[in-house]
Amino acid sequence: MTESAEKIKKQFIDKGIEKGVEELTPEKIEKTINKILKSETGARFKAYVETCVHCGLCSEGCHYYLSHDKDPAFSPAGKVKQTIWEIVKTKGKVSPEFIKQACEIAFTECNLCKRCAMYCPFGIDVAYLMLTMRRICHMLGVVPQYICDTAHSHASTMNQMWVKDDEWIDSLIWQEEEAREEIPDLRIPLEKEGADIFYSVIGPEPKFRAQLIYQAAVIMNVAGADWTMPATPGWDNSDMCMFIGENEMMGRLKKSHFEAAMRLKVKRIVMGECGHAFRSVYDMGNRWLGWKMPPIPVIHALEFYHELLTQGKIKVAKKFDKAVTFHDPCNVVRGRGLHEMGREVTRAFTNELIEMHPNREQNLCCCAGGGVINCGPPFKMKRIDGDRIKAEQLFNAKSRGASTIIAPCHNCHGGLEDIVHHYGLGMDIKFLGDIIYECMEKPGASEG
Amino acid sequence: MHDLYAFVSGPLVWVAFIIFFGGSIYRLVSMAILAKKKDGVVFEYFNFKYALRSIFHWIIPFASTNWRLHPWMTIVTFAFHIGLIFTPVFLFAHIILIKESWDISWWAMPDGLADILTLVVIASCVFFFVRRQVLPEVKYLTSTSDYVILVLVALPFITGFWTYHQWPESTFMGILHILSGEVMLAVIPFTKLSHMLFFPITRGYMGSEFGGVRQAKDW
Amino acid sequence: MVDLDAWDWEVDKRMIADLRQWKEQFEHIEEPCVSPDGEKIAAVVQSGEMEFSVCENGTVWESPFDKVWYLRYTPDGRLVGLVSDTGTWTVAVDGEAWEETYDFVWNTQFSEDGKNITVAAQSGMEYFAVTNGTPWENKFSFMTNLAISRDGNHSAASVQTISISEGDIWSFRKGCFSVAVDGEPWDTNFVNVWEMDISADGRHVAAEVRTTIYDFTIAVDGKTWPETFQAVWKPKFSPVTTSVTASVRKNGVWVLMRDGRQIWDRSFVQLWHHVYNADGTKIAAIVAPKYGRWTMALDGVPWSLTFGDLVTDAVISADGRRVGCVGKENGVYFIAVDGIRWNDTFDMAWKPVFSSDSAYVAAKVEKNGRYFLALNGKFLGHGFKSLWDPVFSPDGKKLLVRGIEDGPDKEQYHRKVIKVSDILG
Amino acid sequence: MRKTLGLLFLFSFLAASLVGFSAYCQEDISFVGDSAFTERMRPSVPFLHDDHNEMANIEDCNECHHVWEDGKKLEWDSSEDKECSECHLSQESGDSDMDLIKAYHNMCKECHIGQKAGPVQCSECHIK
Repeated sequence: MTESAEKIKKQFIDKGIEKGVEELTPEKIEKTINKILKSETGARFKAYVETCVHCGLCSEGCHYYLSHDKDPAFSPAGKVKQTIWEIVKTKGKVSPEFIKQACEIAFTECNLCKRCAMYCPFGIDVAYLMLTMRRICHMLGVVPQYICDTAHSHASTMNQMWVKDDEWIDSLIWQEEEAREEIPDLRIPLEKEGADIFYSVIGPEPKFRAQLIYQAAVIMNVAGADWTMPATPGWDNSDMCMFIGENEMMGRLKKSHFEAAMRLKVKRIVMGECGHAFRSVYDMGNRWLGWKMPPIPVIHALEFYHELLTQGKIKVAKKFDKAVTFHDPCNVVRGRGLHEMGREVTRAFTNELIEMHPNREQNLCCCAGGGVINCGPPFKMKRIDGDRIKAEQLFNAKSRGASTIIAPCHNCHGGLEDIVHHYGLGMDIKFLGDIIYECMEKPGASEG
Repeated sequence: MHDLYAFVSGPLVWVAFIIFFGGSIYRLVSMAILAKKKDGVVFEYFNFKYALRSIFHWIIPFASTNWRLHPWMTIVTFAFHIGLIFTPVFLFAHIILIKESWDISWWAMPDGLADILTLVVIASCVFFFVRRQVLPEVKYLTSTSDYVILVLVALPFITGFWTYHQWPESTFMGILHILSGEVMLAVIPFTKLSHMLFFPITRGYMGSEFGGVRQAKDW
Repeated sequence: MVDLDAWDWEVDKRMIADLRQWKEQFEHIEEPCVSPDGEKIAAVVQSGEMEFSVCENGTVWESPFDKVWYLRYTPDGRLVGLVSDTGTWTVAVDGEAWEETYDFVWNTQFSEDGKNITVAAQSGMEYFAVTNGTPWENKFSFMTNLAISRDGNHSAASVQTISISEGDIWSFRKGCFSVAVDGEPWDTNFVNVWEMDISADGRHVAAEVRTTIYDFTIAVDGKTWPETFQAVWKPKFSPVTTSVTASVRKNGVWVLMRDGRQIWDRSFVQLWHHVYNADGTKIAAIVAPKYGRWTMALDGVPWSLTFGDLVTDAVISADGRRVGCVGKENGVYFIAVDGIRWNDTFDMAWKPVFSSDSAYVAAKVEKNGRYFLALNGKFLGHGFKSLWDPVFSPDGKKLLVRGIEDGPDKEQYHRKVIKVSDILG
Repeated sequence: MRKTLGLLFLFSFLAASLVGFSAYCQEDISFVGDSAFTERMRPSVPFLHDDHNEMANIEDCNECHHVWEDGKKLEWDSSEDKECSECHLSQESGDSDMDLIKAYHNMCKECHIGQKAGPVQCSECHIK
């Protein structure tokens, strides 16, 4: 019954995992696992492992399971069985080969999207268990190469993309210049102490998607927001360390981010359309540091756009002319309930919103989040194969007229692009900010 | 036979109840202590309003998406759990035994209803058994202990039904009924049956995180 | 240190500039900054099409630039901006650009007396620090966490000493980073090097490092403490000796250590930003005695007053007797001193300032978009459009107030010296 | 697979047993009865008074037909002229049906267990 799963697994080779496994010995594995289980896991882990009655009801919650013709090895509990149950049962006496498999499962067969927590009658948090497995893999030095490199970038530069301190500032100055062509008095205020808003983004924005910083600057300026961005590390809210179980570094990153905002004496942090970063600042990193909730309110772009729209700070100049569908990212919908706000803004700026099904909290994952897309090219096809169901869901929306997907999350964006391309769906993918930028009134803009 | 009856219906009942209640309290308290020590977040974010909101959506048939996705499983599992809890608690024969021992009693259901519920429980066990055999995603997760648990749960109902209807060897079945009931009660805190104790906590915690922090639904 | 006695401490109020005029004069003006002594106010202004300059007390710098940013006053009152012309960058001091130019400069830092100016710089994709126009001899492929000594004669930073190609996670783990002090890297390489501190005499450097991806510790002049930890925060030198203190995470909780030995007898859920008093005999720190509750601890003893949202801006008086901070609870800010929360709530509060004899404590606070002064728990009702941190006179009896007052037709920056006793009555 | 087969067998055996047998009857019996029992939840209990007493070696009527006063059983008094429910379901005592049943059960079962003789389980007395 696991044949199909086995077959898929053998296709992928990751040097980070392979080389890491080479250096393992059964003794090291046993010692590390027991150390983690003893010192870092507690009641939640125990209750989740012991309470599961093996009913299989979580299965339908998982897009990997649905996409692999209901292969039980891809069900949430099925993945826990192949990882956590086994190490608990054997008290850590597992082989390096087992760790290799477990690593691949935990890192590339679960997006930590927590949809299954809404399918398990007991609310067992499989994402937590998978993260625990990832933590063990990290402590064993067995981590997929690409995401591991990203974590190293975080550790060295406090951002995800090895962006150096000057490159960050330079790209902001450059975007400010560019945007001044359109809106002459536009500013990207750097290091403005006492501003209302600290705007933070993820590493890939200055590196690959500078246009998003440009758009955000335009929206901020049009809305008359009192905002700033830091000229120091701490500007990046993203966090791959969280996803490899490198909690110590997650804490350092979030400290750097929050302290940059605290140093600038802002009232709140507004962040771009990123999902995992929101999770990191909202209920993961802050907790590791001892902050029960973020010390400074963190407003995700969806909520911010909604605020600007309802307060009349941005106005609709024209409606987006294509029918759109709205993809609910796990980390800001299941993670923060922003689905209605996102829809209200979408409806305001578009003529037609065609719902995909399921939607809102029930939406199917993009298969890119949870660090999976960050595991890089070796696992690209695994992501695409693992989300055939998403292609079907999108195709269904397309068949009812939707031609543009609004995906207000970077990872969703990347994941959906691959899916749309591979399955030949022929749909556009946009950030909500793209649509707002395109369709809003820009009073100060120069003609052209 | 008299000594055996006296033993299983006397001291063993005490033993079973002490293990059940003591074990349950032990499991809950030790889990709470462990949580206090190593999972402080559970207490920090537990929120009764949202915990109950979530629990209600899961203890009402078809109130959660997943219950609606699996109508047969939903019907059976609710019928099963209702039968499993209501039958022994409101069975006249049990109540009169308690009345005889401790002079307390409560409402008893008609025997006919108890008969039906018993059959429902037994049939549900058969359903679960077949489900474990037939559905790949369940079979994949199933271990021997899951079948043992199923037998442990079914046995008191089968033997109870048997002795009530006075089929052959009903005296022996009567003893077996008492014994199997006691075994089942006693193992609840220490086996997968402990999901009875932890359901409100795990579901409630997830409900609290979803409702209180994430401001989203979890059903 | 800057000689505060030299400042004008006569009690009076003087208008230094009317920003309304500036706004008429220039297309665009950025948020102003003021000199420590309050005598000058300056802002980046747009002086023409894609042309920027700086206006100080109404006078514009002689030559404009393509871009000016990060305009700041040195402690001794010189005006420093990062400027670019024809694609190169440098530092301009009072309108005079350094002769040397770079591909980029940032992270301006001043010595305590303001004499030395250090920036991080990049040229030809090589990184180094520059002090008063003199760059480090050695350049690095990567540099961050620039720190300078109190006298500004020494600078240090985390640098990459071994280049690795992207994705080479194995070389990374062997250690490719170190600390460069005045451009000279330590002999030892580490997996990572983060924030650092330079001793008062400028001769020693302590840094947060990790020796493997799992082991964190403090390295002083390249030598690590004997023990490694689950995490560490920025080390600090005593202001008078060469001993180093840092908070470290051990067994899931944080403790304070000096030279590798625990000094406070209790642990905390969090412990960071420890501060020394002037003679180094007292240490205060921001701590979380339990999850989600924040406060200050003096010599290891936390206040009973705690805040739920955050505690920031830890400050200890020079004599070490008094401790203050900014705290936030349920979304509103407070000033707290010696374990007592001031009555008023604020939308924002700045780091409290102690007088030299620690008898008085003042702070800038914000309420409903206006800025105010608060002194010894008393909230002064006069609101400003902008306000800078209050400064006590050396004898602690007077307070320098630097603020912009506005009305329907004015926006004036005033320098005002007031008697503390007049406010407190 | 073997385990599963075994379990399957056990289940089918139990299921077959449920339907395979029927109750049996006895002839010439009289029953324990009390006019207070109007609705019967269980079949009446067959009871041959003289045979029982002979077998159980009971000579004193008040061994069963007791009279209690002030918490003490009266040694020389007996109550064979009364129905059990006259005391055990009297207005003053406020007893319920349950208490009457309890009285019967305790009377029979305590003795039987003590003597290690006679029926004790539900199905042994309430024969269908």
